[in-house]
Amino acid sequence: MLSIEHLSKDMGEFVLKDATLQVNDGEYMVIIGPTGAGKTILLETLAGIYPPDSGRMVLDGRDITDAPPRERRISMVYQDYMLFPHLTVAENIGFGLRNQKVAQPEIEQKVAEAAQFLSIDHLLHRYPETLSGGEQQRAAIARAVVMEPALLLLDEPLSALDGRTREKLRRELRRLHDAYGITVIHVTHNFEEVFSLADRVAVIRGGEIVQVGTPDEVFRKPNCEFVANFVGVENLFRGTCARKEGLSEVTIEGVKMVSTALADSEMVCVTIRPEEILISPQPIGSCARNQYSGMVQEIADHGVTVRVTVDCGVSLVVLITRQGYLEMGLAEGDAVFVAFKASSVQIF
Amino acid sequence: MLSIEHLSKDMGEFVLKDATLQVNDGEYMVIIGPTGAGKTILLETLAGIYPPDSGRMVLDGRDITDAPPRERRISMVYQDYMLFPHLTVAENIGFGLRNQKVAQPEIEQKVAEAAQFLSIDHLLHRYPETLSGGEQQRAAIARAVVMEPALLLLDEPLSALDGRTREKLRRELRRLHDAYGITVIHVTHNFEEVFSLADRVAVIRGGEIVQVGTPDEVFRKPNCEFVANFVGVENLFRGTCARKEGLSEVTIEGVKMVSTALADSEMVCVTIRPEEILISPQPIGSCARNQYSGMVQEIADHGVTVRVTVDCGVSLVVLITRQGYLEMGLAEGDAVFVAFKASSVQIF
Amino acid sequence: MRQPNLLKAVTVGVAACLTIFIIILLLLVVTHPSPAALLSSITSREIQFAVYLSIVTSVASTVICILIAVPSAYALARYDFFGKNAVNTIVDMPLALPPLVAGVALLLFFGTTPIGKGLAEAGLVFVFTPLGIVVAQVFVNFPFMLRIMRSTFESISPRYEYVAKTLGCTDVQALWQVTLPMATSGLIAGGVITWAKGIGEFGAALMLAGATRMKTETLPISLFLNMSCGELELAISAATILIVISVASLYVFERYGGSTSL
Amino acid sequence: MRQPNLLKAVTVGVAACLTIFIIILLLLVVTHPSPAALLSSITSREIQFAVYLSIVTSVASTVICILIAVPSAYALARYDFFGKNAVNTIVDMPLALPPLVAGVALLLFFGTTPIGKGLAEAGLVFVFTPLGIVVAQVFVNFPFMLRIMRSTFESISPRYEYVAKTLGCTDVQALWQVTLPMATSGLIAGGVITWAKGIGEFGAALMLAGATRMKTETLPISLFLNMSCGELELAISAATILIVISVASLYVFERYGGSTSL
Repeated sequence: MLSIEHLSKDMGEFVLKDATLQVNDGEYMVIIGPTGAGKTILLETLAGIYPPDSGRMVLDGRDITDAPPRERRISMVYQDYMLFPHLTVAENIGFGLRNQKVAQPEIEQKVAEAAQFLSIDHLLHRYPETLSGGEQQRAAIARAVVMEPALLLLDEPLSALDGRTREKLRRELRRLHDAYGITVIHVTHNFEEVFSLADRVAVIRGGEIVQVGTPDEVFRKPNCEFVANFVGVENLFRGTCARKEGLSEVTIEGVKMVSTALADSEMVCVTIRPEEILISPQPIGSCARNQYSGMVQEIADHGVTVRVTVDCGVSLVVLITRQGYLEMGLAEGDAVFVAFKASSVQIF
Repeated sequence: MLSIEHLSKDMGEFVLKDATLQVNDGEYMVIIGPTGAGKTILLETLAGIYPPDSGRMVLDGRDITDAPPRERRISMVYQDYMLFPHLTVAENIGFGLRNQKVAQPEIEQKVAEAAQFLSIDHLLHRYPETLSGGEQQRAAIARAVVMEPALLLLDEPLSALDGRTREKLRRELRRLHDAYGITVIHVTHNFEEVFSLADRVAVIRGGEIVQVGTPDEVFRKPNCEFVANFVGVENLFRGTCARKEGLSEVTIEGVKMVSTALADSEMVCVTIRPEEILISPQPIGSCARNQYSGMVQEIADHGVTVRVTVDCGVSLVVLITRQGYLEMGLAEGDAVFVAFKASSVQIF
Repeated sequence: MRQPNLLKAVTVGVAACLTIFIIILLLLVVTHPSPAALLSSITSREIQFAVYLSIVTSVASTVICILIAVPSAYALARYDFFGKNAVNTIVDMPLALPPLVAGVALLLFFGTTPIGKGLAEAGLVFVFTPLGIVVAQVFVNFPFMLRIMRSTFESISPRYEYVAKTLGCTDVQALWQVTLPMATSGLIAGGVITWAKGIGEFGAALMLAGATRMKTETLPISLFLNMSCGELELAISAATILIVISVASLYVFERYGGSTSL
Repeated sequence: MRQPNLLKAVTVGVAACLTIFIIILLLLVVTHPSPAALLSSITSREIQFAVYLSIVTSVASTVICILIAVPSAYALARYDFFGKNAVNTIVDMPLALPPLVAGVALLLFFGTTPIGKGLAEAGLVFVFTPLGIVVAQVFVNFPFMLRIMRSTFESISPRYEYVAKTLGCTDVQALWQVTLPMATSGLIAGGVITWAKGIGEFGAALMLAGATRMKTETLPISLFLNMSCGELELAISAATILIVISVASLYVFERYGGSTSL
């Protein structure tokens, strides 16, 4: 288990402020945040590249705060591979084992195994520059896992790859994690990687970790306006909140919404995820507690999905599939009905 | 109207091969293609930066093939703005008018109008480096449109911007086009820009224009395997085709599908867009001609949408909303039913 | 326990020793004569003449270097043409060529070829004249200007010019209105280093223009002549002036050209 | 009608003229003596000695430059430390300083200071000896090596070293196993240009080591001495050898260091 305790580091342009985080054994932790949020500096401090200004890091009960990188049992994979260009793929993968003075036959065997697992065994004698981006990243991952690290750090490992390669390698990472039960911290700004990989996700902003939880918790129940905005919550309103029958009733510009969430204060922020709102030209016969009639303001066609903005006192954005959209035959100016459950209304 | 006739240009790394395209007056043409497909070289040849190796360009009846750039009435906006750093925003926007020896008061008035339209009138006395990316791109667009060009070329104008700014500026482009009826060629690799902006879309590959049509035509009826793959068609199969009752019946690994499309040859490619396939744990009571039962192979959660892969003899990818997914409570290994219309099956 | 960074200590130590050694050397020269002796030497007719001749020749050679190097650098940065690689290598030649050899080559050119003799008959005498000093400085130093301007032009995207051309500029106007203003700091850095090198030029000038007191006596030649005949006060004051000029130009160069490469 | 590109014609024209002028100059020197005279000069004892002394001193100075410049360049490229900007500027100083002045400064250092006298008593005499030639070459030329290695190290992401350290390397091992092998072409380019400059060094060596026939007579000194006393054949053959060396080194430099900056 890794505990990061009140870790701070000021590098001028990038900072880490009092970051505290626990990663359990075998957990796949994804850290997500905007550019410049301090994601890379966190990983590099963990790897021991810079000494922290304050705070501690404890890995499997061992305080590694002042240990040099080579004694930490932490491996790192960068976005741009960082394969040593003067070494072959096999020499790259075996680099760490050679430093540990492992016997040559054992190195060869371990390299071959890792390469086979990542389907690059046919590339072992090539030099990195002759490989595609996806192949290079596989080699970099092999070089990291062959060390059998206690913790694997991935710094936007898929960001430099194109769509298809990225998806393939994402599956490989999942498979690698499942097969070896390796503990991973994976930094990204891509939401899809959160949903397909993360056991838990941490949101980082300006060097601070602002929320940690399962992907569902973080994306459905952001705990502050920054997270809500960052994870792309479209329907974000401010209103006043009152208790009513064990539920909360929020009033936003005269429109009342019922929520199962309970607020701490009277002034609250409210979000409803666009894909959790039902829309129909006919009144909706459903048990949803929040039902409104309104008018279609704007329709934005994104290909697979269609975003419909409905004015029902407040402007609600509703996300539907293109097929649903075509079936309903919606047009701007149409009268429509929208509905969503009390449990879909997040308050913070 | 712009006619590009059999335009070829070989620049070594990038080529243009016998490109032919017509853009009508006031049309918003989006050209889409993978990196290195020759998108930029096409625009730069149109702007007169390089002479073509062969072919002609005719703009509003005038053969501009050999005209120098300054006599073409074509303006250009690049991805990375290319604002002149030693000039203020106002001087940048007025740069072209000053070259045309327009009187200073008229320059000032036109610059002010363009800046106001693009909401950068408060930035006119600043230097480009002090502006955000979105503001810089607005200034670059203003600098181009203030020339009242017969044709406006946009080279991935939104690619360098972050999500929110990109969406805002996309709306601005739409508004600009609607307000001035300007003829636009917009090059991108982003599909959302196609759907939200394009009157027509052209797909370019290796310097060749492989398909032209409305976004719906191109995305629903790709005319070749490359376009199908490129626009991200997930369900792409090869099969043999036979005529039957005015419809086509395609056999793919033993599975038969009915299509309203008619094929030219016996060996065909077939696509079905994932969002046009219905999925349900119960048999689907619908008039869809193609109905199969199968088993859920894999579920990939992308946040807003969920991709379900169903094995029903062939592997079908089905795209549903997260809400629909949660309501159905699907899990890997479940038995399900899928259905899609004959008109959803594209043949080429 | 946090470990001291050995590699950093050693490498920074080497750099620091080097720096201190250079500072000591410069201070040694500057503080060698008494201030009074330095002042009287600097105000002597001979040193005054050397300063005057050095400034005139180096300014002239810098201007000529700019006029030659800017177009050449632009051609090398922007255009593809037959033999470009050869041109790129050969215009760097004077960098690797000892200045003395360059001077001998210029001497042969102006002294023995029909072109040189023609120029001399037309009144342009380069051998053993101040004109020769200018030519020697130009030939030895233009590669610095050219390399700096080439890398400056290469760092400016040609798309600025493309945009300027769609906005009504001819090729020349696009260069003049857009690229050159954007290249200002490269021009300043290149000009200053070329000028400083010109003032310090010795070997090539010695061969072509000779070392004649009060005729082709620039500051380095004066330093050489006075060292040879033991006039240490005069020699050191010439050296002091040269050090001041070098320090000042290097400061300007690092300021404007820190990012450009030589 | 397609218009001719005036700007391209003019700028490429200037570059081409410059190239042709340089080639003519080099050919003038090389073809000046008859092949027989050249051969007999080159095999003369004096030129043989000059070649031998030039090669020994320049190889020694290049090795010393590498030993000084590589750690300093690494410190400047990788670490932040107090006074880094000052160090960066001052180690470029010899670039702007006329070699003659550098030579005078070294002469004062080794001839008049306690350190210099101490070294002389210990048997390390630099004034008017071949050792002085080596020191003069090192002082004038290490900035080239340093600048090339600094820009080479800067072009190699420190993340390669970070990865190497997580894979079990110490700081020194990461430098030795990863960064230095990746810097090979910079090392070759820098070594070759430093060597070529060392062979051609004249001004600083003249001041510190003097021009003594058959004692401190390197090729440039030989060229100078023989030009002074009218031995044109010997002078030109020294120049010819220097040209051959320059052309060869420039070729190697452009090959390996085309992308690195001086």
